[in-house]
Amino acid sequence: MDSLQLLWQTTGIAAMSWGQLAMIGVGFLLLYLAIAKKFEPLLLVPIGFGAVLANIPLAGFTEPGGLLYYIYAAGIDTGVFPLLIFMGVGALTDFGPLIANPKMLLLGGAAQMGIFVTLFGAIALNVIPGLDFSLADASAIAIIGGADGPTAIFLASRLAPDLLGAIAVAAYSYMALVPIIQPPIMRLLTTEQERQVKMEQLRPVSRREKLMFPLAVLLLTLLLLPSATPLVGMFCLGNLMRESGVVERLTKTTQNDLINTVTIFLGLAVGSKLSAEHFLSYETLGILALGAIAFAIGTASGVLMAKLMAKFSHSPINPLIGAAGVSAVPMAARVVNKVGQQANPQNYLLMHAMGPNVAGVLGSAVAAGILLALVG
Amino acid sequence: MDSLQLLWQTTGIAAMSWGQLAMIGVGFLLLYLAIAKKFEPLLLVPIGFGAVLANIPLAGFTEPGGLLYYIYAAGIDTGVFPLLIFMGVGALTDFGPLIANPKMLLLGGAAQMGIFVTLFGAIALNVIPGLDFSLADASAIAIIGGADGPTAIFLASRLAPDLLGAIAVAAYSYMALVPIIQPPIMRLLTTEQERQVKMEQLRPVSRREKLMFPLAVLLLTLLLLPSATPLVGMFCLGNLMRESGVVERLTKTTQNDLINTVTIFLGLAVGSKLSAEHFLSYETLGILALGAIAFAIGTASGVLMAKLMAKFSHSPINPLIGAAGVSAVPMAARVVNKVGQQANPQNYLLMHAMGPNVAGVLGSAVAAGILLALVG
Amino acid sequence: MDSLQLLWQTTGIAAMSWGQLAMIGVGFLLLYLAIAKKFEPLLLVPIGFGAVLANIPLAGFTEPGGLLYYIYAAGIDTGVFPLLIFMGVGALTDFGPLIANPKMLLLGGAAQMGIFVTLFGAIALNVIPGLDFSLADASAIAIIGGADGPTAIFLASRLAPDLLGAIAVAAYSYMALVPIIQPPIMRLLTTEQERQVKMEQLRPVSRREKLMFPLAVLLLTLLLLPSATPLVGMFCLGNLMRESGVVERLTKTTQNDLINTVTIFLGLAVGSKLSAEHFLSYETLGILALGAIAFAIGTASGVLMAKLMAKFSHSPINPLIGAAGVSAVPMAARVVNKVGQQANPQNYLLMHAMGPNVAGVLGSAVAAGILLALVG
Amino acid sequence: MVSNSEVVKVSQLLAQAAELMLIGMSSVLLFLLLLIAAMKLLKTLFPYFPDQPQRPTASAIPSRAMIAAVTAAVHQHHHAVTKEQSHD
Amino acid sequence: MVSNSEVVKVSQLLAQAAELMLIGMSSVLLFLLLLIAAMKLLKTLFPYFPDQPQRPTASAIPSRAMIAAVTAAVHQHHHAVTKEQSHD
Amino acid sequence: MVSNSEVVKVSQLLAQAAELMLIGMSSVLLFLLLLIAAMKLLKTLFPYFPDQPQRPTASAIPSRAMIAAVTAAVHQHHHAVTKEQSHD
Ligand code: NA
Ligand code: NA
Ligand code: NA
Repeated sequence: MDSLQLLWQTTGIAAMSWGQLAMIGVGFLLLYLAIAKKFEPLLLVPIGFGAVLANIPLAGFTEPGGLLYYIYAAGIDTGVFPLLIFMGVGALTDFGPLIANPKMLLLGGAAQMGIFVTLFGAIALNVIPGLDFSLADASAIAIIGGADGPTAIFLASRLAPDLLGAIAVAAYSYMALVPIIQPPIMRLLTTEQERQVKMEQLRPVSRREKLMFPLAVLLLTLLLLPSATPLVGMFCLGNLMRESGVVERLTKTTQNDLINTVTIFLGLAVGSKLSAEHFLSYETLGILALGAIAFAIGTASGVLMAKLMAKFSHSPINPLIGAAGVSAVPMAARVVNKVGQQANPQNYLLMHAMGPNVAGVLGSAVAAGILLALVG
Repeated sequence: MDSLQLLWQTTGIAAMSWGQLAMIGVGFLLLYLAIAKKFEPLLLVPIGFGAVLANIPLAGFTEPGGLLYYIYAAGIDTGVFPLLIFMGVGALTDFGPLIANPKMLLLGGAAQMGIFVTLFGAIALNVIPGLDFSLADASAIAIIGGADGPTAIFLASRLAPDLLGAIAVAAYSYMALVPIIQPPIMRLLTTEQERQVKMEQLRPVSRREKLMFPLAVLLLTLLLLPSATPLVGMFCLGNLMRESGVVERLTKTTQNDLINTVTIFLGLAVGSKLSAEHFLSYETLGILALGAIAFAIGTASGVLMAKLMAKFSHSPINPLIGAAGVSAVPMAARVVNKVGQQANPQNYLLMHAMGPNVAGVLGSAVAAGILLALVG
Repeated sequence: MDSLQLLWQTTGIAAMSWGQLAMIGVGFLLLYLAIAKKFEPLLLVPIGFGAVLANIPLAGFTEPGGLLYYIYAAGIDTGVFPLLIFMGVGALTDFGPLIANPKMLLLGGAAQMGIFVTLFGAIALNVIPGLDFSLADASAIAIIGGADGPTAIFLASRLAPDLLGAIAVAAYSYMALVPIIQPPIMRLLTTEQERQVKMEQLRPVSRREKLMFPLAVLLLTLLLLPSATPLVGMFCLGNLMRESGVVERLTKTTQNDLINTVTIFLGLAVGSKLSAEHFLSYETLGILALGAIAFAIGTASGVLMAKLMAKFSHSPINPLIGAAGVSAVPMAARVVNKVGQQANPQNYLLMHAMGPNVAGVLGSAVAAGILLALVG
Repeated sequence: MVSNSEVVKVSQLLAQAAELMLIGMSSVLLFLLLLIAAMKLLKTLFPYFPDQPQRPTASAIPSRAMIAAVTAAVHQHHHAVTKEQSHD
Repeated sequence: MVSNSEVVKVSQLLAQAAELMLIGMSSVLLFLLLLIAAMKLLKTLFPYFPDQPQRPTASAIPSRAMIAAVTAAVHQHHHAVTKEQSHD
Repeated sequence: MVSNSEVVKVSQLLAQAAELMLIGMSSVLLFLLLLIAAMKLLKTLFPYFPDQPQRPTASAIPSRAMIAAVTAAVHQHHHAVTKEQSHD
């Protein structure tokens, strides 16, 4: 009988707390969104699954000796996983459209306004009883507005590890929701006529320029903002391997099996931070609200900057492409293309939006470096 | 002359003990079986090679600073390697035949009888002087009857690390010997007529069912047997990635380079436990004997359960398929097919045997969870 | 204003030392050589990039918490990375040409003379004030003459970690410079007539011989020189997987994604040792000078040994192939072929030079084992 | 010779092992029976329709790699077009 | 109720956040403006020539894999030749 | 100036280095001579039979490197041929 009782005590039903049950529900919800709704499935499948595993009572996934404990310690505590993802993304990114039209960098910069306004907003939320965000917390939350998963995870692991789960989930969720969040804002801030603007074909870019670009970015970053070099540097390494053309073996592995492997582990480790104690709190609600605001402001800032640039540019600029400056590659660029075609079915903005889109990745990595330098 | 003498002292001939020599012989034997006899070569090549390396005097492979020491510490001590293998196996497994005929799960359950009888037998062996197996040791030994390598390694690393080498070698060796061990037992327990029984074609399975299956297994496991969720959970993650169809990049890496890399390291680490002091003992003989018994009882239980089910089933059941319930995927299912065709050349049992075969993987992972909960 | 000042203090311009600036320049120089001059790009791209990252002030890449710190600790301190590379190289190596003509091993042995003469030379350099190489330092430097990157990195990580950066850079640089360093020496030591010698077609090699070869090498090494078994053993494992033909999944991963991933990390970790304090010293100049001497002596010894063998051989031997004995696979063999064709356009020496070439890899791994046994 | 205390110890262990055997085997079978029930439910909830569309899968993954490839393709096309035009 | 000291603390934090916002946003834009300048320079230094040769890349990497493959290919050729000769 | 004690130290080191050189080089050569003997043995034990079935392995190993190299080689050959033909 002893064993029978012991056996009952070792069931999940007997040992589960309400909080764990709720978080397992959140995990399954993320899996549903990833699989049925195709919300950023590459990340949300492992994150959702990790959330389920982390909240199983008695299984010890997140305690020393447990799988998720080791993965988190090896890859997130150290910051290694997001940096390797960044290297992979660098190897997958074609900077051609941005090099052809460097002004697009300003759109990728303007859209980072979402980050800094949100930082202010997070501190302001402290007037609500129960919320008590430090400057470090606020910075980590604000980076959601960068619309870039690895950047958000890297900064959160450095500044606010306890909030990492909520921040990563918010970042990837809103990235998946870009087709829903952005179009109303884009339409509100532009006229039908502006949305119909066709842009001039991009100039061809020489192989040498593409090769020099990551080196120039690296050089500028190390001279001006060394705290951004982990993210920006690894991104540049991936891109340099790609454009150098002399290490194709390495580039192929970086673009495929290396980034895939790390993505699975990164997702599981992020999911492991979705424990009841850290996630089921008012802070999470605050983070979700602030994240939505950050995306909205980033989108608006990008569009407004594009309108401003259109005023002073001698070649036509469709202000919609400013929305792609938030990053969320390549979703935001696709949304720009779609909204553009709704105004003018002959208007192909995809390539023009890729410039601000990859500029947004650089912009938020630079913003993360500034936050690390000033707050970290 | 000092250097010459030093040089002589640093040769393997001068420094080698008889035990090391014997274990290097065991390592070469495993390599021979793997390469010439094609006994589970994916595991036995690295295990055999690891055994050779681990027993080289003065090379320090298994001491701090040595390669095998680090691989073992990183992957087996932590339990990470067998769990990653399980994820990969999940991504490679098609549960279709099992979902089409869920009763087959009972065959995968019955065949686990081999595990529990062997547990009893291991304790009974303690009457022999020189053998002194604890309940934890006995449980780790018994899991050999699960006929699943990663499950055996995971449980042994948790319950009896000193016996891990012998247990893993026994598990993989008997899995390779399935075509020799099983047929006589299968023929003994069935009539020619029974072996000739043709089974009805399996019903088609919807994509949704395949997608829901790993989620249902995960849910049931976390509710009832959380201690089995490391193994079962990672298996379900691999299978969910496969069946979700939204993360093919990740699935492909999981099925190929990730599982291949981990297989090499897992094998080397297991081989590193084949040191003279741990392997050359009466306990190893006991483990080998018990392992053979476990396989035989598991096979017999599966066949007998299939005969019982055939009595009560309205669709015909060929009792041979019960033998596939031990797991040893896909060897046991192939053996079933072959023995079936010897009785009736028109009889294709392979797909019908795949159901109990993958059920056996689940069954032994569940059994491992129970042993961890009650003994661990 | 505080923040502004803080911001300025956090720029790289404000914080950079002259040494760091110089080393960043060295990093960019290595990138230039790798990309524009195709000097061993697979290694020099990550090494050069790692050198740049390691010398960025305030970025902390090589301090606890930094990416390069973790990569170095995980892969070089432990010796794991060079050993995995060796496994991959083993899986990529075809020993057929060597097995067909075993005498070629002597050329791979003679070329190691460069190592041992350089060891003596490094100690002799101690008469120069400011240089103070221990026997361990001298041994690590001398291995540059082995013309094999992973061997040099492995030995340096064991005997002289502080010199690792300079040693690895020297090794890979001279390997890339083989087409410039070797031909003059080869022409100096041979007559036009000797260079025109055509060699007999190699005998066919059975599959079994190829399979037995790595096992024989392993056995001989563990009996005679166990301290060489980490390098030689992993090389043999890779080659055994390749030739066994029963683990093609594993071989393919070893030859591709595993070696590629490790190459990136190995390069970055080596680059992280190119810090101003360790690299900008007279010792580095000494190392570079000694490395060049080692290559030259190794080449000369190989050619002279080939001339000696030609005297006593009944089948004709072109002494040029001795130069391939330094290893530097496959560059040295190609150089032999090219110099041979300059003397006689109908002379195809590539296959004949592959024998000494792979023998050189074994030879330097054996030499490294001897140095580890006697000095380590 | 086996001492008395050892006999006691072994028989205690054997009793535990017997209990483990019973409970373990029953638990495995119980678990699998519940899983069978769950699978019957799944079959009812997600029936098979012969004409169900094949997995759309791959095309649905909006990966950066794909956009990169598309970008490159568009570029090349673009260049090709440019060149052709310059022939006129 | 929010205490006085907390109001002070929050307003101090708000001031810091405002400063961060200003400095941060300016730094991002400044950085990107400098990058634009750098890119204009790059364009001048490395202009695009319509007929520039396509990347030679892959074929130029002298990897061990390739030599191994070539070795194998030569061997096979060699065997084929040997066999053909033996037919005569 | 180099002190006396240092001269002694360096000459001791040089003696050790000389010894290392001798022993090391002899050991390498000895090892390789033994390996040559082992290989002669292998050749006797596992002779090559002209009609032995071609490696099921190698030819069956569709390594990416090999296929890539062969593809490249074929391509180059093909281009060369095409060019030559275009001269006619
Ligand atoms: Na961004
Ligand atoms: Na089983
Ligand atoms: Na060498």
